Amino acid sequence: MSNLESAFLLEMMGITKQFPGTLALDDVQLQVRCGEVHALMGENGAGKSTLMKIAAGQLKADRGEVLFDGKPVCFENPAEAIDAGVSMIYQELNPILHMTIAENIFLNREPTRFRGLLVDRKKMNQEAAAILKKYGMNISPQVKMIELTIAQMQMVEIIKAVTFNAKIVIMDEPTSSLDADETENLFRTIAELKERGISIIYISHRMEEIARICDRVTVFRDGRYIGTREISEINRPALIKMMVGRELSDVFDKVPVRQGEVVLKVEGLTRNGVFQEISFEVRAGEILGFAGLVGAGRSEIMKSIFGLDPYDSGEIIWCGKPLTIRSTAEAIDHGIAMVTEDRKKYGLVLCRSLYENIGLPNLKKQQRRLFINHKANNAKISEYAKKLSVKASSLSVEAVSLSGGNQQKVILAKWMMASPKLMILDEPTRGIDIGAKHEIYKLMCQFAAEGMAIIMISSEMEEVIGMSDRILVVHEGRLNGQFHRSEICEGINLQEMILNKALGGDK
Amino acid sequence: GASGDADGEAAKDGSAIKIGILQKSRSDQYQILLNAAQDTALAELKSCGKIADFLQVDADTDVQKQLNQADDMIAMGVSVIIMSPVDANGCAPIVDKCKEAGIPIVIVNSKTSNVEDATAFVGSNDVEAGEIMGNFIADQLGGKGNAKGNVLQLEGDIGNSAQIDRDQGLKNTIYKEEGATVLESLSGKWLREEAMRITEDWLQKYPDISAIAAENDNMGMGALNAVINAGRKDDIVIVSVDAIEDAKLSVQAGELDATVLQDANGQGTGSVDVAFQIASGETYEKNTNIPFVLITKDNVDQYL
Amino acid sequence: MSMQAKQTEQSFDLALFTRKYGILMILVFMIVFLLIASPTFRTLQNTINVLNQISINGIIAIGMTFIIISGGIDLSIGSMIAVASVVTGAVLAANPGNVVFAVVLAAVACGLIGLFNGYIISKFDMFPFVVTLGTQLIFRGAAYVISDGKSYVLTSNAFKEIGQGKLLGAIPYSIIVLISIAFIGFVLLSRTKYGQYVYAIGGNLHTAVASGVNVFKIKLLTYMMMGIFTGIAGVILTSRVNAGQPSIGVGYELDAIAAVVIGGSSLNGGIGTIPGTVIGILMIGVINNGMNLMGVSSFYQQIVKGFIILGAVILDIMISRRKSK
Amino acid sequence: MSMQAKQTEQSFDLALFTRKYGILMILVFMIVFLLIASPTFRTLQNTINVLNQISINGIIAIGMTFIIISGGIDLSIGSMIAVASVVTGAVLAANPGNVVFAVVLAAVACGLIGLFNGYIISKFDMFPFVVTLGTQLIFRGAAYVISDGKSYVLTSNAFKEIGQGKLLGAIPYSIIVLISIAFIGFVLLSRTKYGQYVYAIGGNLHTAVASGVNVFKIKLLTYMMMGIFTGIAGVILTSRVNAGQPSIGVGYELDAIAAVVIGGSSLNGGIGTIPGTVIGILMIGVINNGMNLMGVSSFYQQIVKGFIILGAVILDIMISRRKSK
Ligand SMILES: Nc1ncnc2c1ncn2[C@@H]1O[C@H](COP(=O)(O)OP(=O)(O)OP(=O)(O)O)[C@@H](O)[C@H]1O
Ligand SMILES: Nc1ncnc2c1ncn2[C@@H]1O[C@H](COP(=O)(O)OP(=O)(O)OP(=O)(O)O)[C@@H](O)[C@H]1O
Ligand SMILES: [Mg+2]
Ligand SMILES: [Mg+2]
Repeated sequence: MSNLESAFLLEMMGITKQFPGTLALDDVQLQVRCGEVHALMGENGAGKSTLMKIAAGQLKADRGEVLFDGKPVCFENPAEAIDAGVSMIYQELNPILHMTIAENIFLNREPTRFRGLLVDRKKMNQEAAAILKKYGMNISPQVKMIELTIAQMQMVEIIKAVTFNAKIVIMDEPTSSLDADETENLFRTIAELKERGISIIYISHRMEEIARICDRVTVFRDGRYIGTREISEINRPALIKMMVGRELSDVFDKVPVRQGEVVLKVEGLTRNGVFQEISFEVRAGEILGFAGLVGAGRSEIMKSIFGLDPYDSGEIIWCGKPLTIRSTAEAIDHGIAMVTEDRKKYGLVLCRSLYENIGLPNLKKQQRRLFINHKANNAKISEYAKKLSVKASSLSVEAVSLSGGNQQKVILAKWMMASPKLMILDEPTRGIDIGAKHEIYKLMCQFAAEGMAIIMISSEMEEVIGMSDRILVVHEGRLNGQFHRSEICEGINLQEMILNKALGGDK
Repeated sequence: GASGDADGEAAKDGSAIKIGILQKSRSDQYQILLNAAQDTALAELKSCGKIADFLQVDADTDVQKQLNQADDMIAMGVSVIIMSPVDANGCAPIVDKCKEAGIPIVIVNSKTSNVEDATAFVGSNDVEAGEIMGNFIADQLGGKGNAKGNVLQLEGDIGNSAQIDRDQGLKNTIYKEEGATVLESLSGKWLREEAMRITEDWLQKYPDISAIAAENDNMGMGALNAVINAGRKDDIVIVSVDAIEDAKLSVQAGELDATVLQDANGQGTGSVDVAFQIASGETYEKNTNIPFVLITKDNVDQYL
Repeated sequence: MSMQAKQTEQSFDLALFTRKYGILMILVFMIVFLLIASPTFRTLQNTINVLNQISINGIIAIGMTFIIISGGIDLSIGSMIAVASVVTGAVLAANPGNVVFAVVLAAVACGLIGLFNGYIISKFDMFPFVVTLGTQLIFRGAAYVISDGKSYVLTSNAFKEIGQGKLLGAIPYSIIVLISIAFIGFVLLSRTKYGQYVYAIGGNLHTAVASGVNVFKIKLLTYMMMGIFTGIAGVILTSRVNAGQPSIGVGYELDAIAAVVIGGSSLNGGIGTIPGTVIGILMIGVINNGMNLMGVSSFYQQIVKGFIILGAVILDIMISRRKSK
Repeated sequence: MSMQAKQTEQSFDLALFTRKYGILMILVFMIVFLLIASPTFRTLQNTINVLNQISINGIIAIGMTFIIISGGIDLSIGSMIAVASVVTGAVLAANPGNVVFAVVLAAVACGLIGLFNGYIISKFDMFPFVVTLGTQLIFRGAAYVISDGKSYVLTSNAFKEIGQGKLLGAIPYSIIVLISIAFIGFVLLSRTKYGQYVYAIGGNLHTAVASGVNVFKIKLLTYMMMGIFTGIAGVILTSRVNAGQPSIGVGYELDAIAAVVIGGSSLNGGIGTIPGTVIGILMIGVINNGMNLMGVSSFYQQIVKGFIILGAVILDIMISRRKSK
C-alpha cells in the first residue's frame, strides 16, 4: 500500500458546472490520494455536493477532466461509477421505504441461485444480518426501512455504500443525523476502510470530526477552489478563514436576556408509547435547550405541542390559559412556530419558489383582504431572506435548486417572518455551515432579546450548552434532569453530566 | 310521403355541389354498411361529374362531437348535409342550425325529435324492428296469442334511441303475450363480450330459458356463443337486429335463429339520391321508409 | 444583489411563462398551418365556432387545473355531466319555465357530488384516482336512476339560449361563460391565499400541513369547485344538445386532463397555471376543428390527436429541460 | 424487540399478508353472503363460470400489477386489446388455419406496442398517465385502420377453442392461462432480480438510479410484458366473442386497475403483490357475477360496484392504519 501513497486515486481538474442562474462550480480541482481520508469543506452552496455528484456519475460537468486510477473517465450514469469503484452516500437520504433493510443494502447486487435466475433471499438476509451486526445494529435485516428512525436509515445507507467494494467512498454529511455512538461506529468503519487502502472523501460542517479523522482538506468557497492543506498543518481558525473568507470570533456569543412571563407551560403531557409525563415551562426571552440522544423522543414532544401529532393526555397552558391544540393552524394562530428536523418532508415545497415557501405560513397574517398584494408581500419576504443571507440567484427560483444549508435558512426565514411568541427549533443548524451557524445564533439571541421564547432541540452538545439559558435532558420519552445557565458557567464538566442523564443515569 | 323543392329554385350546376355527411360511427357494424353504401353512391356521382366533392366525418357516437362537426360543415358551406344522427334529441339542434344557415339536411337511419323540420328523411322505424323480433319469438314459442316460455332481453346502451324504440317494439309484442314471461332485461351496451358475460350468468341462474332477444346482432352473437358453450342452443331461440355479416352466416349455419335486416344499402343509397335531388333542384320525397326484413334460414341466402 | 434585480417585477412568473412558451409556439404553428391550408379556417365564423366548441371542455379543464395542481385527479367528470344533464332535464320536463332553478340545481348537485369526492379523498387520505374511479360508476348509475334511463326532451327556448344563443347574434354565451370562469380561475389561483394553498398542498402535503394550511378544507373546496364548474359545463352541454341524457359526457375527463397537461401542469401536483391550461384547451379545440375541416377520417383523427398530445408534451419537456441544463 | 420477533420467518411477508387480510375478509364475506343468498352461486358450474369470466381481466391485472408497482399506469390496455383482436382477425380471415401464427402475431404486436409506451415513458421521463392517454388514441385508431372499422367473422374452430374450450370438458383453457400467468408473475415479482428492481424503481426512482439499476431497461421490459399479457388477453377475448373487432375492450384498463388497487397495490408505486391482485380480481368477478345472479338492474349494478370499490379500499386503509398505530 505504501508505494501507492503519493499516487492520486481520483483527480478532478478544471471542473465547471453551471445551473440556471448559478455557477455552482467554477474551475475547481480536487486530488484524492489512495487510502486517505480527504475532507471537503466550504460554506453552504459552495459546490461540494455538486462536485461529488459529478464524481459519482449523477451529474455531468460542463467542463473539466476527471482521472480515476490515472485514467481519464466520464461516467454517464451512477451504474458506470459504481462499476469503476466509486460509491457515494448522498446528503439527502433516499431509502426505498417499503423494501427491507437487506433489499436496500443489496439492491442491484443481490445474491442469486439457479444461475442468476432467482434471488437467493436466504443468503441475502444472512449476509445482511452479519453486516448489520458488524456495524453494531441490532435489527433484523427483514425490517422495512420505513420502520427505522432517521439515524438507523443513515446507518443503513452508510453500510450500503461501504459494502460496495469500492475504491473510493464519498460521504456527504454522513453524521448529520447520527448520535455519538453511531458516529464512533462510523469512524471505526472509516479507519478500517483506510486500512484496506480505500480512499474516502468526507464532507461535514463539524470541525472536530474533520480534525479527528481526516488527513487532508480541500476548501471551496462560492464554487471556487481555495486550497488544499494537510490537516496536521492547519488550525481551526485558519481553516474557518479559508472557508468564510474572514476571521470569526467566538461562535457562541450568547447575550444574557432578562426573562419575562411564562409563555408556555406543559403539564404531564403524554403520548402513549412515545413520551410520558412531560412537564416544563418556557419564558419570554428564554432559550430552552433540549438535550438527549437521537431517538429519545424530543421531536415527538414538540410535534405534539405544535399540533402535528396528537397527544393522549396532559395539559398545555399558553400565556396563562389552558389551550387545546388540534392542528398546526391553531398553534400558528396562537404564535407558535416550529422548524422541524425533516426539512424535505415538513419544511419546504420543493417545486415552488422561495417567495412562496417563505410566504406560506404568513399569508393569513399578511392581510385580511381577499387578494394577495404580491408586491408588498414579496418585499417583506426579501427582507427576511436577506436577514438570513439566503444564497440564491433570485427568490423566484424553486426551493429544490438550493443547497442543503440554504434550504434550512429558507425555513428559518419563513418562521421568523411569522414573528411567533414561541419558536421551536428542532436541530436548527443541522447541515449548516459555520458562518451561517454564527448568524443563526446571533439571530436567536436577537429574537430572544425581543421577547420571543425559544425551544431548541439539538444533538450537538456544544450548541446546547453554548446557547441555552436552561437545558432539559430527555431519556426514553421522559424528562431526566435540568441544568441552569448558572451551572453552565461554573465550568464543571457539564457535557459529561448531560450525557450521563441522557443515557438514563441517576434514575 | 309529401314531395317538395329544395330551398331556392336554382337548379345548381353539378360542379358546385358539395355534399357533407355526418356519420354516426365508423365502428358500429351497421353504420359501416350504411357509410359504405353512401360512399359508393357518392363516388359514382363524383366520377360522372354530377357533384364537385363530398366530405364525411364521423361522430364516434358522441353527440357533442356531431354538433361540432355540423358547425364545422356549415362553416365550410356545403350544399347539402346528410346526417345519421347520434341521438334523437341531442341532434335536433343541428336540424335547426341548418335551417338557419339555409343548408338543406337529409336525415338518414334514425329520426331526430324534430325530424319534420328537416328537409327530408330516409330511414326505417326501429319500433318495427322490435316488433318483428317480438313476433318472431312469439311464433317460435307457440304462435301469437299462445306463446309460452321464458324470454330474456339484452338491451343496448340505455337511453339510446335505437334501444328505446326496439325496446318499445318488444313491449308492443312479446311482453303482451300472456303465456310468455320476460324474466329480465340487462344492458349489454351493444357489446358482444358484455352480452356474453350476462348471458353466461343467466344460463347459470335460469334452468329454463326459451328465447333471448338482443337489440343488436353484436349482442345476439355474444349470447349465442354463451348458449352454444352451455350446450343449450336447442332449447333457446335467439334473435337480434342488424343483419351484420357474421349474424347472417350464423343464420345460414342454423345457429342464430333470425336477424332483422335493416337495409343499410337502401338507406345509404336512398339518402344520397335524395340529397342529390335536393341539391340539384329536382323534386324529391320528403319521407322515404326503408322497411325492415326478417331474415331466417329460409331466406338468408338471398342476402349473403 | 441579483435578488434585487428581479425583485421589482412580481406576481407574473416569467420563468414559468417561458417554460410555457414552447407549447404556445406549437399552437401558433398549428394555427398558421391551418390558416394557410384551410380557407374555412380563416373565417371569423369558424373562429367563433372553435371557441364555442371548446367552451365545455374548457370550463372543465379550468376546474381540473386546480385539481391537478393540488396533486389530485378527477375521473368522475363524465358522470357528473350526466347528473347535471338529467337534473336539468327532470326539472325542465316538469316545468319548462324553471330555467334558473334547473341551472342552479344542476350546479348545486354537481357541487355536492364534488364535495363527496373531496370528502372521501381527504378524509381517508385516499388516491383521487381510485376514489373517482369508484364514484364515477356511482354517479353514472345515479344519473340513470334519476332519469330511469330515458332522455328528457327539452322544449324551453330560454334554456336553449344558454348553449346555443349568441350575444348580439355573434358571440355565443358559452364563450363568455368560459372566459369568465377562466378569469375567475386565474385570479383564484394566482392572487388568493386559496390558490397559494392549492400549490402548497400539491407541492408538498406535509409541509402544507406543518405550515398551518387546512388541507381538508382546501381539498374539499377544490373538488367542490370542480363539481360546480362541471355542473355549469353540463348545463351548457345539455342546452347545446337540447336534451337531458344519462349517457352523456363519457370520457370528457380525459380531454380536460389532456388540455391541462399540455398546458404544462404536472400530474405530481404543485405546478401549473391557468394561462397554460387555456393554451392546452385551444390546442385541442384547434386540432379537432382543423381535422374536421381537412376532412381527416375519424380513424386517423384519433391517431393524429394521440401523436399531437404526445408530441406537445415531449417537446415541452425537451424545451424546459434544455433550459435547465 | 418486536423487530426481533419477525426475524425468524422468511421471504413470505407476514406484515403485508396481514395488511391484505382485510381485503381477503371482505372477499370471504361476499362469497359467504352469495352462497347463502343465491342457490345458483353454490353450483360448481357457476364457480367455473366466474373463473372463466375473470380470466381476461385477470391476465391484464397481473401485468398491471407490475406497471403500478413500478410507479406507472397504463391507460392504453383497451386499445391494445383492440389491436390484438383485429390482428388475430385479419390473419384468420385470410387463412383460418393460421391459428398459431395469429396468436403469436397478436402477442408480438401488443408487446411492441407496450415497448413503444415504455420507450416514450422512460426515454423522456414522462408521466405514464399522459403518455398512455395519448397512445391509447393512437392504438385504437390503428386498430380501426387495420380493420377498416369492420369486424372480422371468425370461422376457425381451433381458434374458438382458445377462449371457449375446456380441458377435459370441464376446466376452461382461459383459467389455465390465467393461473399460469399469475404464477409466472408471482415468481418474477417476488423471486427475481427483475422483481426487486420493479419495487425499487417504484419505491424510489432516484435511489434505484444511484444504485446502478438500469431503469430504462426495467421500464421497457415492464411495459412490454404488459403488452404481451394484454395481447394474450385480447386473443382470448377475441376467441370468446368469436370475432375480431376494433371497438372491443373499451375501459378494460379501469377494471384491471381497480383489481390491482383493491389488491393493495399503491398507485405511488413500490407496494403490491400478485396474491393481492388475485384477490382483487376475484372480488370484481364475484361482484359482477353476484349482481347478475341477484337480478340487480343495470343502473344499480354500476352504483353497487362503485360503492364496493370505495368500501373495499377504505376498509383496507382503515385496517392497515389501525394496525400500524
Ligand atoms: N439542481 C440545481 N438547480 C439549480 N441550482 C442548483 C442545483 N443544485 C445545486 N444548485 C446550486 O449550486 C450551488 C452548489 O450547491 P451544492 O449542493 O453543491 O452545495 P454544497 O456545497 O453541497 O452545500 P451544503 O453544504 O449546503 O450541502 C448552490 O448555489 C445551489 O443553489
Ligand atoms: N413514524 C414513526 N412511527 C413509529 N415510531 C416512530 C416514528 N417516528 C419516530 N418514532 C419513534 O419515536 C421515538 C422518537 O424518535 P425521534 O427520532 O424523533 O427522537 P428525537 O429525540 O427527536 O431525536 P432527534 O435527535 O433525531 O431529533 C423513537 O423511538 C422513534 O423510533
Ligand atoms: Mg451539500
Ligand atoms: Mg427527532
